[in-house]
Amino acid sequence: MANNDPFIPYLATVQSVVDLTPDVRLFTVELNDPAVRESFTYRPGQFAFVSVFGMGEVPFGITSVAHRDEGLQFAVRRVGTVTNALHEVREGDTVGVRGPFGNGFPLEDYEGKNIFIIGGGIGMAPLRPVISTVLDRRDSYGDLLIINGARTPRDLVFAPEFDVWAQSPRTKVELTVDRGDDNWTGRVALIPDVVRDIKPSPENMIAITCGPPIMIHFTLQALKELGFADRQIVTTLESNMKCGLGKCARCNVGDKYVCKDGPVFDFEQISHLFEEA
Amino acid sequence: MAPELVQQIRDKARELLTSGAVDCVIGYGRATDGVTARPLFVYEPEKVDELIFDETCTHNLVGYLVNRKGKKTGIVVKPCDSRAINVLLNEGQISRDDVSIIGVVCDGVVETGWNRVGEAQQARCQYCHQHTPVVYDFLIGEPREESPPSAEDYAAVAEMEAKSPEEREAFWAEQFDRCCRCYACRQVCPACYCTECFVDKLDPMWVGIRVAPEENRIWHTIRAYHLAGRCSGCNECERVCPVNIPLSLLNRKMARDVEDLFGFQAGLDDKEMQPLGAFEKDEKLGIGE
Amino acid sequence: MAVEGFSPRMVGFLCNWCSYAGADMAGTSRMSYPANIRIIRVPCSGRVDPLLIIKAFQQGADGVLIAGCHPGDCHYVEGNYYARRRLAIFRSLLEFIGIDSRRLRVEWVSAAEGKRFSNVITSFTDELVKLGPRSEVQVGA
Amino acid sequence: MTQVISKSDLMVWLGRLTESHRLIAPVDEAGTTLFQRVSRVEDIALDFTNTVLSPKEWFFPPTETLFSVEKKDGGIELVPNEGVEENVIFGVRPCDALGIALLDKPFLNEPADALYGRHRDKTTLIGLSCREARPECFCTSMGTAPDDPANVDVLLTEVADGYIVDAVTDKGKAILPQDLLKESDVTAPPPPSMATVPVEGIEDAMSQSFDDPYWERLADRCLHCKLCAYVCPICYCFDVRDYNDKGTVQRVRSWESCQSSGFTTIAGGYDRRAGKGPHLRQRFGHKLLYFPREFGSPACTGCGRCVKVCPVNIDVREVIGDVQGLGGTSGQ
Repeated sequence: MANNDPFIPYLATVQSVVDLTPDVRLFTVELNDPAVRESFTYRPGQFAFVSVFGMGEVPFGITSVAHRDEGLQFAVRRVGTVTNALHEVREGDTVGVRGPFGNGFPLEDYEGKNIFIIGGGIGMAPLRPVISTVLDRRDSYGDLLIINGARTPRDLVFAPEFDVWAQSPRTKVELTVDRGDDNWTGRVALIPDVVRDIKPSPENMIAITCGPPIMIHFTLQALKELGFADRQIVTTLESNMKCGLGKCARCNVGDKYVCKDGPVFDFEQISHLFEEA
Repeated sequence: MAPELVQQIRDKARELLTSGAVDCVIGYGRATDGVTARPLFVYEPEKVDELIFDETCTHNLVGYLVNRKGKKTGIVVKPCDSRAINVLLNEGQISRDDVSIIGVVCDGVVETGWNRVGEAQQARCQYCHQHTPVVYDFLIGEPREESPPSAEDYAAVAEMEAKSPEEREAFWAEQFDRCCRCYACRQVCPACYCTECFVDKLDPMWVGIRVAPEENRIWHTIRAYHLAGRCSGCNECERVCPVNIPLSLLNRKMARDVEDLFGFQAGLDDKEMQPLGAFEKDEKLGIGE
Repeated sequence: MAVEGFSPRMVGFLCNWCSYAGADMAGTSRMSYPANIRIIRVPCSGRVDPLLIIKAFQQGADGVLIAGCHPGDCHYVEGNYYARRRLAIFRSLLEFIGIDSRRLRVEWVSAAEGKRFSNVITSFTDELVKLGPRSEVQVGA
Repeated sequence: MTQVISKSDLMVWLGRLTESHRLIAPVDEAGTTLFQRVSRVEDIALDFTNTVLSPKEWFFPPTETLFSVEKKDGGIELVPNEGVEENVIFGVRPCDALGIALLDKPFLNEPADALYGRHRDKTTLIGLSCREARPECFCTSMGTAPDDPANVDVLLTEVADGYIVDAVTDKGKAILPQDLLKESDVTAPPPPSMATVPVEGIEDAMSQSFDDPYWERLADRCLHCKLCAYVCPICYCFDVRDYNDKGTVQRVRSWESCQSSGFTTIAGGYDRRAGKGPHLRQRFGHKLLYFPREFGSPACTGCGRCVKVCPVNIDVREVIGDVQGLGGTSGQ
């Protein structure tokens, strides 16, 4: 990193800001230093801190995939001090980026398996690179089943991409909302109930889930009812963190650090600590 | 304290627990140094004999009641602590029905520290005019005749006021410089129960993250102000301060002003509106006049 | 300690209904008053949390003015009565920690009192000039 | 033969160090002893058992700027905090020296914390053996001793009319005042003894007691203040925020504690560790289980500061004993 100081972010320029939902925006940024840009590689499931100087920095799962060369993307929901400030950022503004951090999804290990993506709300953001990777290497993976839930139809974060996903072979996309609207003809149900309704076979399948803690809690129960083993269920944990380096100790869960041992864990690793995770 | 009075505390605690009137009695037990007291939560009647009471029982246990909202709780209080109960009742933080108060007539507590029992009574006990709890269900000991308030009660405040503004500013700058913002003063205070303290707010960040005298001064000034008319004088904040900031001076200053201007003392009853939550239309306070 | 050419930095919290209108009146009537005040409009003098005052001093203000409706005229009936008590206590606390209480001024200014507003600013400025800049005590080496 | 320095010559040496370095030493202030910058050697408190705050604040200050954001050529530039001075810290007790060595583990673990590393490189530690043990001391149970030279650059041990000077490292040798040292056959007095704490096997005991109701009961009286963490020579949790002051922007790190409310709260308000019991358990879990698993030894030096300052007597020695006796109610 710059000056060998892992606390000093790379400067980056915002290339585009796109509204995804009423409170989620997709930011595409480019690192200013060409050498850094070249060396900045990342895997699906890794995260980075984004700084709005003067307001602070917060970690986000990286929403883009490196191999598509579409720029470094973050889907950010307006929810706190820094994300509010980030929503004020415009094309051409300078932000800071520190990362990439974390382990990411072991996608090579999933090759040949069926992939079951279960995302709630902004929890889809770190799952999108998994979907992108499976779609781009479609022959390497089995069936792809996606359940995406949100509060309302307008809160489905990657709505414009649903058709692209669904057109891919052996792929199914199931959408659900907590509250429909006049145009909504799809499911109005909680994610765990949709899981129970669809009843995917755990045979040769990896379930990857991300969303609000309460959703993960009940989705985990539903998956276990269907016979999924702990190591077949993978999640990416959200945590308060300040450094990403395993030093500030905020994300310490048991003897693990979400920032460097995670954020991706299977439930065999954290089942005992889950109530605390 | 006489052993039979300590026994009365234990008997009352046993009775409350056995009858099911409460599921926990909060009192004092012996600390690991073997000589001072520490807060003790007793859940089983067999354990009431661990309860003690002596001149090292400085802790104000009333703050724990806020954590036990809705749970039936017995509590041992000294007179100063009992005033904090009235403050919490007045502010709707606890319900009188939930607490069984074992009030102890108090002759004062001494300066203590880890493994250290001082000879001298704490300063606050030397100007105390309340040796019998102001609210209780059971009284341990005989009520006392109280001495009248004296001009000496606020001598330390008057001494500080006699200094020049520059001396005062220099004095406090030095005190606040030592503050490491551990917030032990806040955590120990029964009246500091906000779910989010102003000092922890991020947007806007009223008190900067930087531990520096002028930021620390905002913390201490507003802390004292928020306690004006609410501080019951238990002085636990000063006791727990690791760097000996004389917080009692600030709290006493507020207490005296509130008494002088509005004739009010915190926690004497649970009904009277606190002075900063009330007004009189025609009062003269030297503001905007 | 008068300092040559010293122009004090002032923050004014003005109640929306009376004093802000009073300041407006002073402006539209072309009354002159010193321009070194930053005005912050608040719904009521009762809104002025002492935190705002100490924060203003910490951020470098030499003086803080709070102006609201005259007692009895509050738009919210009683906001300024509460303010009066709070500010009495807080001013005394400021004095106690060594911030000269003359640096905190409270005035009741109605919407019709443009002249009074300009007088208040002028006299407060004069007083602050006399008091000189606020210098923070430096601690340690 | 050993080298000794007389008491008056020690003052001469320290006086020289105030000129060549920034000298940090124990100073009495308002009834407390704190490590502070010293410009006059007369201010140094020689007769102290230990300071209220540990010397960690000179490596990992309560607040410190990580970098400043400066405007440059129409853009911005991030300027790291290079303002780290050459320090000598005098009067470091062996327990605190161990604390610094343990602090190195998380901070210098790759990727290393650059600022901490600079403080560490530029600081020389003059240790002082303990003549007496306080009632709360238990360093001998935590892998050090009142006369342990292991983690300092120079160790001084008080004898009748001076100090035995033991240069432990090259860094220490470099600051020795050769002209003031004398050869002597004096021997060091035996170190004070202290009670032992049963730390053997504490990791397993902690692991097995994770779900024990003990923690909830212990937390009943905990105030969740940050005192224990702030006085601890090892507790290193920190917070990072941006600080705007009069037009300048800095990213600042400050001390934080796992006991603080909201420590683990995520955006939206969910707190995975909301209860009092799990909250307090994290402190002991980190010290006695997670840190040892990660770095090989407990995050405790036996300095006893937390025992001394805790307003409600949560005593780590008692906790260790209790946990050893719980017998395990759950596996991990």
